[in-house]
Amino acid sequence: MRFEGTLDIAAPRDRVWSFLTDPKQVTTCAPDVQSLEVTDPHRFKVVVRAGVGPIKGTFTMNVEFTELEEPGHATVVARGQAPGSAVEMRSTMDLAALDGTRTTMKWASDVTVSGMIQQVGARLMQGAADKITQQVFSCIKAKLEAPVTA
Amino acid sequence: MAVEIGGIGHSVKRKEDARFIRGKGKYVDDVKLPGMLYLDIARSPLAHARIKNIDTSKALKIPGVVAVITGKDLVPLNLHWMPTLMSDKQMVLPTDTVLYQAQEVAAVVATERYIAADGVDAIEVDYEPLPVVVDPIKALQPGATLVREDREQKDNHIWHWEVGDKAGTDKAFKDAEVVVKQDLYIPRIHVSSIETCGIVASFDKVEGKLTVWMTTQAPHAIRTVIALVAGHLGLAEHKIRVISPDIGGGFGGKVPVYPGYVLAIGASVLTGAPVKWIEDRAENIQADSFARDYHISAELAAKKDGTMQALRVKTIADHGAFDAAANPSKYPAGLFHIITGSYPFEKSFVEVDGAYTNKPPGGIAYRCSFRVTEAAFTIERLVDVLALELKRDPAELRMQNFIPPTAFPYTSALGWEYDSGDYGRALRLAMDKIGYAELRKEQAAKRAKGELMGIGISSFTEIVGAGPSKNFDILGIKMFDSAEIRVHPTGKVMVRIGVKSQGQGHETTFGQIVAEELGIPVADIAVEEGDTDTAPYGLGTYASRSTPVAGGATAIAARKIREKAKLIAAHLLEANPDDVEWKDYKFQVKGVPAKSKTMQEVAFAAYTNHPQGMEAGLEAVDYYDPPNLTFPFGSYICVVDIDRGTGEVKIRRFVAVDDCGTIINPMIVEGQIHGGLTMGLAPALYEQITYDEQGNIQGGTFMDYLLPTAMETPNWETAKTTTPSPHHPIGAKGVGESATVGAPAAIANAVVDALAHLGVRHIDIPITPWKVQKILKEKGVAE
Amino acid sequence: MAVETAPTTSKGQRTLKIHVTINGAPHDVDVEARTLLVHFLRENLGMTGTHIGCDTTNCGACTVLLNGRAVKSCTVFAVQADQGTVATVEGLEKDGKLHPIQEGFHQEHGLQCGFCTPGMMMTAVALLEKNKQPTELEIREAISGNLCRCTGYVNIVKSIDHAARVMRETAEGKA
Amino acid sequence: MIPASFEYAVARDVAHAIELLTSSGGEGKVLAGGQSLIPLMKFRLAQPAFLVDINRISGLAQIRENGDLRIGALVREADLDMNPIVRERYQILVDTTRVIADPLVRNMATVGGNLAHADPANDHPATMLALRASVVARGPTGERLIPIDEFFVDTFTTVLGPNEILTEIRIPKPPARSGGAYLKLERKVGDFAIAGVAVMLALDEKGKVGAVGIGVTNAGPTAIRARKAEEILRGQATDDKTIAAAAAAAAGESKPWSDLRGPAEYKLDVIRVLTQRAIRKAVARATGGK
Repeated sequence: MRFEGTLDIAAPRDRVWSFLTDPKQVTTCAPDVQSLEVTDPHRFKVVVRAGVGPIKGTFTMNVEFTELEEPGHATVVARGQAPGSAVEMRSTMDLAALDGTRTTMKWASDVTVSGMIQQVGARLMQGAADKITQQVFSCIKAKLEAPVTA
Repeated sequence: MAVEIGGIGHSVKRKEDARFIRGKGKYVDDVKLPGMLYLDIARSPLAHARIKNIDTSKALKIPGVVAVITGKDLVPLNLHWMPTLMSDKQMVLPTDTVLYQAQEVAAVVATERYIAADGVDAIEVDYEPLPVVVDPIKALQPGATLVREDREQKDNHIWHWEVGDKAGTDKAFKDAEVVVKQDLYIPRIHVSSIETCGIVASFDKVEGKLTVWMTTQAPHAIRTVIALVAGHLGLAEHKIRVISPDIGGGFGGKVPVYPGYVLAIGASVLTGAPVKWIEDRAENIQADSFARDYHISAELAAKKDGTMQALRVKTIADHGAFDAAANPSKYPAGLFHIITGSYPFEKSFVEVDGAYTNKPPGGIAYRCSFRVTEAAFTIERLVDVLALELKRDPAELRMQNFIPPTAFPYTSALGWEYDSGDYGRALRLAMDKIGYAELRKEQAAKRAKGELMGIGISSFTEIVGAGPSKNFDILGIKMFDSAEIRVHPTGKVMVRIGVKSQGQGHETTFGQIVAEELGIPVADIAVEEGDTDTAPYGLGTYASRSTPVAGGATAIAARKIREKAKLIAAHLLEANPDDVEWKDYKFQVKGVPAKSKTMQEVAFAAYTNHPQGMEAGLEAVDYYDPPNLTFPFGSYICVVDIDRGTGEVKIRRFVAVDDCGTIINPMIVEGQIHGGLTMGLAPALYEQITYDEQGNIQGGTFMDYLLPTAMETPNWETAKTTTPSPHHPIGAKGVGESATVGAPAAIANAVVDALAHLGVRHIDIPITPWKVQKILKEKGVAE
Repeated sequence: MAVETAPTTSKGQRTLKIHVTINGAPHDVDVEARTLLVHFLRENLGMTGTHIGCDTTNCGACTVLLNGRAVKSCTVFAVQADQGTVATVEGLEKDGKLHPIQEGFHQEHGLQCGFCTPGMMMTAVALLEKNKQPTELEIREAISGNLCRCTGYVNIVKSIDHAARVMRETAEGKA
Repeated sequence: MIPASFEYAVARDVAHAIELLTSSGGEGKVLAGGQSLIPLMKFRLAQPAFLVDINRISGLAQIRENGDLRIGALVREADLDMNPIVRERYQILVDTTRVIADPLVRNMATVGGNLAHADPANDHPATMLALRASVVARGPTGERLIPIDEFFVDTFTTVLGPNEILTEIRIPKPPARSGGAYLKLERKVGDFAIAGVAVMLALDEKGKVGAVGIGVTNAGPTAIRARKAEEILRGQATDDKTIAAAAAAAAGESKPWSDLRGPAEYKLDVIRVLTQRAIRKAVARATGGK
């Protein structure tokens, strides 16, 4: 499954970049995070719960930033498993500064689900993955556009 | 008298029913031993991947989890690979790479079934995905993803096998007046017996004895395999006991050795506790041996008058990641060369290439004798294609070409010696029973109104009863089978045989063979099988071989007893043995019926009053090496109606005429045919397993793997002709699989026939409503 | 079915005691809430006549009567049977006399491997409770949630018809 | 296949159930018939921490007429099928319940569960859309009546809150000269629909269509209402041309996807064909036929 989109974020590019490439910050927008372990600046392990209705899986994801070209381009590979299933998500993000306060983010994500979820829940996956992806990106936008409270 | 005996030809009610109707059958999951542990298996969600790490720590922390076994744990024991029946090898657990989805990755042993399942869930495996190849045709192309890195040969080609006269066949095609060609794909399917596979392994450390209850169709062969594979661990064949308890259906799926069996045995040896492993349905469908998956290209050469002359077939066989087929060793494509079917082709040439893919290993039969369904489906479909080409009635074209009854024994172009047959008689009977001529008239009338009905014929010839030792062995063990009969002093009998029923009713039918031969009522005969500590060595029940092989052994062992009994009878009758004859189930002095002795009287004497110089007792053993295979046949006719709106195919009638030679128990034979027909219907219209490009199985549970229910299954109509096998001791041929072999072509031919006037020549099975509806739309006749 | 005695796990606790009458005999057993009725019968009580065939509520090998209704016991938690009654294949024979459905399956060769048979018979028993004279189609519909791989259903239909006939004759004889 | 562990409580009554759900902090899940939920739990695709068993709540398994037809959420499919009122006056419900899963599942499965599970492949949603039903939901703040059009949000998602319970389904009394039918095509008995179509309509004295409802199963993330098809029928005589146009519209409004139940294109044709046949059957019933 491939998902892609473009997002206009009312925040400077540096801020967007640091948010997206910081495991601690970016995972605040992942669905229902159970735990986060940062291995090194480029790698982290996050446990999330995601799904639709009663169908909800706990996914243990190993995430790696495979390309980091500050401040404009990043590639992330997330691989993980849920009971009887495996998930792989390869995402790219390209940031362009519109001006000093606004950033355009182009993103694309290839998601592969294998195993039990694919076999039994294939008819739900497209919709669920689409919905979760939308939630993640609207959360990113919302958080970056929120007034800095610190 | 004969009715009381319940010998051959009587519909004796089944003895085994008594326990099954009370819920007292003993299947493997019913075995519960003190201190028993449960094994469950973590499986790969990916079809091809490198295993970077397996983290078992969370699983081991769960209270009740006793052990977690990974491939690395098996390396020091040299148990991480095991041999297949086809001179290939198969992973028990991977050490670094998984090759198909649902492959075993680790095993959890726990005190309870539920805890073992929790343990499986808690295992974390870090996989690195690798490219996947699921299409055998792509797999054989240069540069394809390599499935088996462990082999020296660095491509996905397993073997090439060919039979027949290539040059002669090519010439016949060059000279032919008419050639028809058809590509057919016979998809991957799964036997899906209602009981899945399982084992209870119990190793007694003090005695060094391993006892195994296992869902196996071939307990003796399994014992030998265990001894050969695990001999280095101290398991010797005299200290291995394999018990096949009641089996809830086999159909070929319970012939191979699966990794779960090895893991359970290994876990019991390591822990000293009994270990049970019962797979669930998803594991059963997704990881156990599949059937079929043949990509076939077939050509038939004929004269304009319809005389069939030559047959040329090229096939690619998808075996998944390991060639774990269950075939006789000499025949990597099984008995596929029965493909000349019921017709006297002068020339034929068949070649098959095996390919590896990232799919589960196999393949086994699906209620058929080693690729015979693939063969029968191909030839019976191809004959219809020829009929369409020549605008001939398919029944008439078959009648014109059948091997005539006078030609038997008949040697086929591919070298089989058919024992006996009368194909025309079977087809005529089927046509009469279904009212063929009337149906053709009805069809014409319906066509005129735009309605779609079709009539399909399949006149198949099967090849079963493997097999003669000169050609047939599995891992070198010749494919004989055995019987041991003991007549007790009071005239009651114990029969032990080397085969194993999975529902075929051996306890009844083998008793009937002995009853017929010894004149002892079937009620007084106990039949035992499936326990290697007591039963004589045999190769097991599959490929319709029980009656042809073990049935032969049983009849001959009984005759050995009768020979000795005759001497005792003569002694009791104070007559010369030459003056004593076996008549009306008794020994009589020739011409003096009043002077007679029953087998019961003789049996008592065998222990109390046997002639001086003769050994006491009355028992015999026979290991029967059949002189030839048997060739059951039949003609099936199917009538279908097609819904022009939805494309649904509705089977209106189905008449099956079978000829399996001498019938031991007509009730059981009819039941076998009903079941076989339903397993012929299933792949024709419903069942298949496919894979997406990532190697995800599609159809891996009963939600999507569509076994027909009572609503899809028509009310089968059966009839028979009887053409005994001349070489079999009682003339029987075997029947368990005929209908599965013959039915798919009749159904497919009926659907194609319904659409033939629109120019349709072939539809691959399963014939789903959307395949049909697509054609209706293309031809402009959809509602 | 008194609600007051119905089981509830306390926080963090996963087992509870249930009271179930099976084939007329009462049982009080501690079970995990997640224990499926079929495992409760087979593992906790050792009643192995009820089988498991598919895990996905398709095959009906696990069919039992729960409070008189035929259900797939792999898709019911044992706790749901608390205070209720369960009938299994083991209870069909009474005082050494087979139930007509058992006779029917034997006489009409309605079974081969025997694995689907207990579930098939329990479904049939429930059908014949409601419908004394089912047609062939009604029988086929009634058993459409029970899969058989051996018989092709023809003789199962005959077996159920046989039992229906015997039960009608017995009822008429008594009347 | 073994479900993961969970805590379990039996609800005494609806208020108790709501209280239990509320106390669980969103981790609670209602167990009704369980015929969809338990299989998901066995696959461990659903792992609710807490199950609230509502099966013992009395009063939720009744079928009664009170102007409209009121079906308690815990009415089992098999009981709906056997109910004399339903058999007499609501043939479309009999059509529907008889093709849900298989007879054994129908002995446990509930009508409320079939709706609340919000699986677009379930059969009652389309029928209830055609019948213009409403559902009654009760939560901590009381009871509300939800028109069926507003009930389904997405696959497996309804407007019910995490501590709200569906208690009843209300179906308007069918007017004179009305009839309905549900047709489902399945790969084999017991399967989810390749597609299903529910049609409910009333005819005026001249035989023209008055009120009409059409629902489609498995043709989108939720069951859908084929409004354009309804529009085409309304006020028209049920001639072949009108029926064909309505059926084509119903297919046009559907968004099925390709899967093991066939390609999307095929399903569109099936929806069209089933719509035609269901309209004809509904008309026949409205005019006194079967």
